[in-house]
Amino acid sequence: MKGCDRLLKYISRRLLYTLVLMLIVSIAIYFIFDWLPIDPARLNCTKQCTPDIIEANRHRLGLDVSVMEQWWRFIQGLFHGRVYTQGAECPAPSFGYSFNRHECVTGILAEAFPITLSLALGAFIMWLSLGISLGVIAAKNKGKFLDKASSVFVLVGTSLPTFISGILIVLFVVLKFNIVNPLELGDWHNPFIDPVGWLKTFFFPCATLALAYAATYTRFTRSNVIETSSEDFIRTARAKGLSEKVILRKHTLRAALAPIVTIAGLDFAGLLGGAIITEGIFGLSGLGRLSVKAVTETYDLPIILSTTLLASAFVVVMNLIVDIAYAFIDPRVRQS
Amino acid sequence: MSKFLEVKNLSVSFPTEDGVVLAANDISYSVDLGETLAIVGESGSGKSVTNLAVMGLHNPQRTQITGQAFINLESGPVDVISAPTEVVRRMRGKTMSMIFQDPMSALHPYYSVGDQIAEAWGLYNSGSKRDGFARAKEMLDLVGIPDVDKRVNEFPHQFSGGMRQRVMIAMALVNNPSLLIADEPTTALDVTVQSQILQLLGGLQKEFNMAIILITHDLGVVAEVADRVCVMYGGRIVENASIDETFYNPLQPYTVGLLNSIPRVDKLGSHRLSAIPGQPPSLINLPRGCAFEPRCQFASSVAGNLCKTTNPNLDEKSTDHFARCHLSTTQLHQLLAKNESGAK
Amino acid sequence: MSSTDLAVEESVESTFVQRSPRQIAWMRLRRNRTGMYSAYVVIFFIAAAFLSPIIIKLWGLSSTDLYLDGLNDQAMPIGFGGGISWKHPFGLEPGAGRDVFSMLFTGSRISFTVALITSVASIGLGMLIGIAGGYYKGRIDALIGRFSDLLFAFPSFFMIIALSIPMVQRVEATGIATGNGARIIVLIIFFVFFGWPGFARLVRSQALSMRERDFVMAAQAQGASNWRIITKELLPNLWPTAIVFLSLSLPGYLSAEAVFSFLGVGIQPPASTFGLVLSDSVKYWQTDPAYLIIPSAMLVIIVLALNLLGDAIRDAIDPKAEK
Amino acid sequence: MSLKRLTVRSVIASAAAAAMVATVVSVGAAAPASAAPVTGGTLYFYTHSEQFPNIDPQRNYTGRDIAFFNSYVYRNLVSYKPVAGSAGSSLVGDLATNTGVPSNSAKDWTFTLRSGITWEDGSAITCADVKYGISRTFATEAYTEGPTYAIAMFKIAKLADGSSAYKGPYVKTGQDLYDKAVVCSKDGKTITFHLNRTVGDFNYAMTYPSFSPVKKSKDTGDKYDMRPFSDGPYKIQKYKINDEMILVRNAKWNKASDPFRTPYPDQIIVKFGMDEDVRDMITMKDSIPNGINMDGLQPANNIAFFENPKNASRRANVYDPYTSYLAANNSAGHLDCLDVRKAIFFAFDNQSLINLSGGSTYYGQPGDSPVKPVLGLDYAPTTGNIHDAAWKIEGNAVEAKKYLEKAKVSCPDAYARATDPAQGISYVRTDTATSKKVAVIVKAAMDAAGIVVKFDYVPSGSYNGQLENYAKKYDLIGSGWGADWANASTVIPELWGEGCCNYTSNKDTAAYPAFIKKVNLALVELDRNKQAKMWKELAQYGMDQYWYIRTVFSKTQETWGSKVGGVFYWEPQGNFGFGALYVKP
Repeated sequence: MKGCDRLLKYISRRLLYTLVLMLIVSIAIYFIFDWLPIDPARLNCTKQCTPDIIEANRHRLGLDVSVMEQWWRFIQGLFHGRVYTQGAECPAPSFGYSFNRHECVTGILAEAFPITLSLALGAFIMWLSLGISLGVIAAKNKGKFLDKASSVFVLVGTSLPTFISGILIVLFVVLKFNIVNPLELGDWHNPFIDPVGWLKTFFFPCATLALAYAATYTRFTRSNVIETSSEDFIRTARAKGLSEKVILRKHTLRAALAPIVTIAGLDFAGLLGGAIITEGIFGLSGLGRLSVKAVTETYDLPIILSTTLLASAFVVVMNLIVDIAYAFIDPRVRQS
Repeated sequence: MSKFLEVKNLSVSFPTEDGVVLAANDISYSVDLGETLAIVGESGSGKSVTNLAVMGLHNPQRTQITGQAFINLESGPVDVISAPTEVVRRMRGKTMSMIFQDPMSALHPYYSVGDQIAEAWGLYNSGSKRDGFARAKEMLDLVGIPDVDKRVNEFPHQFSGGMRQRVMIAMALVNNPSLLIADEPTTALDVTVQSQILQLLGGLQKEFNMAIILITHDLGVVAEVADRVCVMYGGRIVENASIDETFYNPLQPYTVGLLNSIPRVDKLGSHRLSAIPGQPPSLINLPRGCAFEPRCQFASSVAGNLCKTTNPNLDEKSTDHFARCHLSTTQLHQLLAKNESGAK
Repeated sequence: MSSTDLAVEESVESTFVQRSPRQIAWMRLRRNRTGMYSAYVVIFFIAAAFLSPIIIKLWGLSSTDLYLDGLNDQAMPIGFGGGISWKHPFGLEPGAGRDVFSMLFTGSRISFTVALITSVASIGLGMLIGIAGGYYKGRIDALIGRFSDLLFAFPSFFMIIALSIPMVQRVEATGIATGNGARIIVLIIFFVFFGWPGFARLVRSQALSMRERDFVMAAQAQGASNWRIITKELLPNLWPTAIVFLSLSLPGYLSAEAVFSFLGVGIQPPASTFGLVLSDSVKYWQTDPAYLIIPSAMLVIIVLALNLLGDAIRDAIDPKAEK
Repeated sequence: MSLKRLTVRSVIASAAAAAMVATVVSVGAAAPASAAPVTGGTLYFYTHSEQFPNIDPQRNYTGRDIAFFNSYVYRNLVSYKPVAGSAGSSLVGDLATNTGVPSNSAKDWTFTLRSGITWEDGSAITCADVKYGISRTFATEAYTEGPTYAIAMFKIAKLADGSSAYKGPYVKTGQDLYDKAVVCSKDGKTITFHLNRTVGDFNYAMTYPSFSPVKKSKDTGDKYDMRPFSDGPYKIQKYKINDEMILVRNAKWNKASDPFRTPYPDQIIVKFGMDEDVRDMITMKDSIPNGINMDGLQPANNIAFFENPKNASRRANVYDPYTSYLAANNSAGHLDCLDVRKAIFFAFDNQSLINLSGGSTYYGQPGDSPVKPVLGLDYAPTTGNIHDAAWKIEGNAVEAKKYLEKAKVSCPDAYARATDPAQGISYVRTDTATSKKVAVIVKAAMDAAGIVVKFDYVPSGSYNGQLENYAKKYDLIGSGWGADWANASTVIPELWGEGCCNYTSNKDTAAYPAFIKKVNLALVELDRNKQAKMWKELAQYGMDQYWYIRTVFSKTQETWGSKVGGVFYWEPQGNFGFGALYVKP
C-alpha cells in the first residue's frame, strides 16, 4: 500500500537522522571530556608520580593518542573488541576497560542496566497510571473537591525533592515496618525468577520517582482532557449517540494522550540514563550511580564516556521511537 | 395530527461569572417528516443553542433547560428535554442526527472516515467491522464521493472541505434518522460547493423522507431549500412563517433588515445593500422591552415608549405567520413603502 | 462545556462587556481564590528573600554568626524544636549554630536569583530562537531544530554534574568571579544552555501557526518589515505563553538548584540555599527533626504556591484549556 | 600508613591526651573472658563505600583493609600479634618462623619460611612466590597505590629521575639487579633482603601486604585486584563492586601452619554502597545483630548512639593511630609568612569543631605534634602552639589580629592574601556534609579575626589521589597520617621531609635545609633512644615553623551488632582485630 510505503520511508529517514545525530553526539562527548582540565593519568598516582609513570598511565588508559583516534578506537571496539595492557581484553561489543574496577565496561553496563531499566520502567508505569487516572478524574470533576485534592496531592509530591522524599520513604516506611531487610535493600532479583524479590527491591524506589513525575502528567492529562472535551469531534461523537464511556476511552483519551507520548518517551529515556539520587538512596547499583561515582570519585573515563553515550543513545533512540509511534497515532504526521 | 418534532416553550440558559445568559427564550417551533425548517439569525441569537438542547448535547451541569420538545415516534411521543439522558442518547444518531459547521474539526483526526462511519453504524446494528465498512462505502457512494474503495480508508485531513461535509452527512445518515439538524452546514464552504451540498441534502431528504432543521445565518441558503423559516434574535423567535411569506411579506423589522442585507438579482440596480446598524444585545441583561429596539429604525414610530418598556408577543399576524412586533402589518407596510420612496 | 456554550460566553465577555484580553485575564486571575492566595505567598517569599538582609538585621540576627550559646556541648540546639525562640523563630542549625531563619531567607535569595535569572534568560533565548525558527522557516529553522535535537540528546543532568567543577575552575580563571559567584554563574549557564530548547520549540510552533494568521498576513501585505512584524505582531501574542512558562519553570529551577547543591556541584557552604540546608538537615532527621521539617515545609510551600499560581495564570490567559 | 579515605570521623575527629603514652584503650567490654568464641555463622560488614580501594596485596595501603585482608585472606612473612593493648604492636612470625634476622649492621635481613604453608589450590607457598609478590611493587607502570618501601630500601640502583632501575616482573628490565637484592636460599627455606642502608626495623615493613607472596601462575595483572589468590583461612567467593564481597572458608588452609589466626565464622559478607542514613539506622536499631558498621556513624547519630547506655556492649571509642593535620602552603605567593600562619592558628575555634563531633570524648584533642603520643618513645609534648599562653580553645581573635598587624610589616604580600576580600586564603575541602559544616565554623572564626577564607570543595573519592596537586594550588589542605610502625621515621620524613606526603611546600623556606639535614641523620641512627630524641627535636622544629597550622590527636568510634563477639581494637592497625571476631549464637 502507498501509505505503508510512506511510513517505511518516514521511518528509514528518521533512522538515518538518528544515526548521524548519535555519531555527532558521541564525538562531541569525546571532545568535551578531553577538554576538561582533569588528567586521568595523573589520578591515583600519588607517590611515584614521575613523568614516566604518567606517560605509562596515559598509554595504559589509551589517552596517548588524539581525541578522534580515541573515538575511533572506541567505535572499533564496539564491533571488534579491544585488547588492553596487562592482559585485559574485552570482546565485542567493547565499551572499554575500567582499570579502577578491573572489568570490561560492557560487563559493568550489562549489570547496571537491568537495574536502571527496572527502576525506570516501574516508575514509568506507576507515574503514567497514577498521573493519567488522576488527571482524568480531575478533568471529569473539574473544579470540584476531587479535582483540587488530586492536584494538591501530586504537587506536594513533586515539590518535595527526591532526596528528601526518598530518604523519608526508606526510613519511615521501608525500614520502620521491616518491609525489606536493610542489607538486602537494593539487591538485584531477576523479575522472571523471583518476582516478589524484585518487587520488594523496586516498588519503593519506583514509587519515589513516580511521585516526582506524576504531577506533570496529572496536570497535562487534566488540561488535555478538558481541552479535547471541547473539541468539535467530541460533540460529533456525542451526536452519533456514543455513550460517555466510549467517548472518553475511544475519542477523548486518544486525542488528549497523544501529546503525552512525546514527553513520556523523553522522560523515560532520561531515566534510562540513570536516576542518580533515587539509586543512591535505595542502594541500587544502576547506571546513574555508576556514572556519578565514576565522575566524582574515581574519574573513570571509560565508564563516564560509556554511560554518557548510552544515556544520549537512549534519548535519541527514544526520540525515534516516539516519532514513529506518533506517526502511527496521528495519521497527519505520516503524510508530512 | 401533530408534527414529527414539536418544540414547546423551550428556554436554555447558562449561569456565568457575569450573570445568567438567557441564550434561548421561550422557543416553540415544529417540523414534520419530509419538511425543511430553516432557523435564521446572527451568531449568538440562540439558534444553535436551541437545537443542541433538542439533541441533548448540552452539559447538564452548566445549562438550565426548561420547556418541552416532543418527538412523535410510532411508539408514541417522547419529550427529549425531560427524558432520561440514556433514552435521549439512544435516539441520537438513530432518530435524530446532526451535522456541524466545520467538517474539519468535527471529524476525529486520528480515525479513518470509514472507521468513523462504521462506528456510528455499529452502534445501532449488529454486524462485523467489515459490514460496517461495507455500509460506510455505501453511504460515501450515496453522498457522491468517488473512488470509495480507496477513500474509505483515508483520514479526514486527506479530504477537501466539501468532501468532508459529505462524509459528515454520510455519517449522520448512516442509521436513516428521521430528523437531521444541520448547523450551518455550508458556512465554511465555497459557494459552488455550498449549493452542491444543499442539493445533496435536498435529494437525500426526498429519498429518506427526513425532517431537516437547517440552521443558518444566510438567507440565500434558506431560499434554496427551506419550506418554513424561523427568524431568531436575542434568544427569541421573532418571526415564524412559510418561506414565501418570509421573503415576500416579512412582518418584523429585523427580518426586513436581514432581507435587505442580501444581494438580490431581481432588485439589482434599484436596491442598496444595507447592514443593520448596531450590535446584537447582551443576553445577560435583556432589555425589558423589545430586544431589537435599540437597532430598530421604526422603534420611534410606535406610540409611547412601548418598544422600550414592553416586549411584544409572538402574534399570528396573518394565517400561519407569526411575528414579534408592536407594529401592525399595515403600519409596517406603510413605513417600508415610505422608506423605499425615500431611498429613491 | 461544549464549544457552542463557549462561543456564547466569549461573545458575552468580549463583545458586550468590552474589555481587553489583558483586563479579562487579570479579572479572571483576581477571581481565582487559590491563585490569589498563591500569589500572595509567592510575593511574600520573593520579597522576603530579596529584603532578607534588612529583615534579618531588623530581627537582630546574622546569617553567618554562630549562636554558640544556643548549642549544648555536643553542638545540638538547646530547647524545643531545635531551639525555636522569639529570637530564633526557626531554631538553630545543629553542629555549627547558625540561625535557621536567617539561613533560609538569605539562602532563598540565592535560590530565587538563580531560578529567576535562569527562567527569564532561557525564556528570552527560547523566544528569540523560537521566533527566528518559526517565522523565517527554511534553513534557519532546520539548523535550529538540529541543534536543539543535539542538545536534547545530551544527558543534561549528568553532564552538569560532570562538567560543573571544571567549568567553575574555568570561570574562576577568567577572574570574573570566584567561589560561589562562579558556581552561580556556571549553574545559570548550564540551566539556560539546556533549558532554552524546550521553550523555543513551543514558541516555534506558535510562531509557525501565527505567521499564517490574518493579522500577520495583513501586516505583511502592508509592507511592514520583518522586525516590525515580530515585535509588534508576534511578541504581544506570545507573552501569555511566556508568562505561563515562567511561572511553571520557576519552581522547576528552584528544585533543580536544590538537587544540584545536594549533589555537591551547585552552590556551596558557607552559603545556605534550600538544597544545602535540606541535604544537611537529612543528617539530623532523628536528632533534630524540626531542622528537617521547617526547611522542607518552606520549600514545599513555595514550590506549591508557584505551581498553583502558574496554573491560575494559565487559566486566566487561556480559559479554553481550563474552563 | 596513609589515611586513604577521609571518612567523616577522620577529618573532624582527633586525638590524644598528652599523658596518654602508649596506652591505647582496649575494648574489653564486648568479649568478657567467660564467653568462649563460637565457630560458625555469618558475619556481616556494611559500608557506604562502593568497594575496597585495592585488595591486591601489592596495592593495598589502607589501614582498615590491611587489617581485614591480613586477618582473612592473605598472609605476610611477619604480622602484628592480634591481641588487644600494646602487646598488639609486637611482631610474630607468620609465613616465616621468625621475625627476621638482621646482619651487616641491619643492611641484610633474613627470614625463614614455615613448612606446610599452602595456597588455596593446595600447592605449597615457596620462596619464589614471596620474591615474585614483592617484585610486583616495582611494576610502577601498572601499580602505584601500595607502599614503596621495597623501592626505597632494596639495594637496587636508582635512575636519574629517581625511579628504580628494576622495572618489575612484567617489563623485566633490571631483573638481575632484583635477583641480587632478594635472594632465596638453595633449599628455598630462607629469603634474604639486601638493603641500601641500615634499617633497624625493616621487619616492621614486612607487616605490609606489599611484602606478601603472589603465585606467578595466578597473577592476573590488573584483575588480581578483584580476586587475589588466597593463602589465609578464607578465600573470595564473590566480589562485586557496589554490591558485596563473600568470603568462604579456604579448605586448604592449614591451622597447624598458622600461629595465630582464628577463623570463627563460616562466612563473611561485606555489603557495599549503603546509603549513609540507612547504614546508621541499621546500627542504631541493631537490625543486623551479626553485622559491623565499617564506617562509623555520622556525627549526630554517633552522639545519640554513644549517649545511650543500652548500646554499651556494642561500641568502642578509642584513640586511633592517626594525627589529623592542617597543612599550610609555605611557598611564596601563598602563606610564606610565619605571622600569618600563627594568626590563622590562634583564630581557629577548636571548641566548636570538638562540639560538632560531640565533645572531646569523641573528637580527641588538639595536638601539638605530627607524632601521636601512642608512639611513646618518639613523642614528647612540644612547646609553643597549643601550649602558648595566648592560645584559647575557642579561638583568640585578639591574638590573631596581633599577628596580622605584625605581618602587615613583615610580609605584606601574605598579609594582603589573608585580609583582602578580593584574595583570601584558599582552603580545599572534600564535598561531604560534615566537611562543609566544618567550613561554616572555620569561616565564622576567621571572620572574627579579620581573616578572609575561601573554600573549594572537591570530590571526596578522588581527594587523596589529588592531594599533591591541591597542595600546590591551595593555601590550606587537611589530611591525616598514622605511623606505619612504631617509629617516627615513618612520620616526620614522610610529612615534612622528602617522603611521600609532604603537602607543606616547605622546601623553599629558609628553615628547610637545616631540617632535612637532621632528618637524614636521624634515619640512619641505630641507637633507638638517640633517634627518638632527634625525632622529638625535629617535631618541635616543624611545629615552631607552623608548617602545620594545627594537628589533632583524633579518636575513632566503632560500632557493631549485639551478636558480634570477640571485638578488640588492634592498636597498630588502628582497627578491629578482625581475625578474632565471631558470631554469637
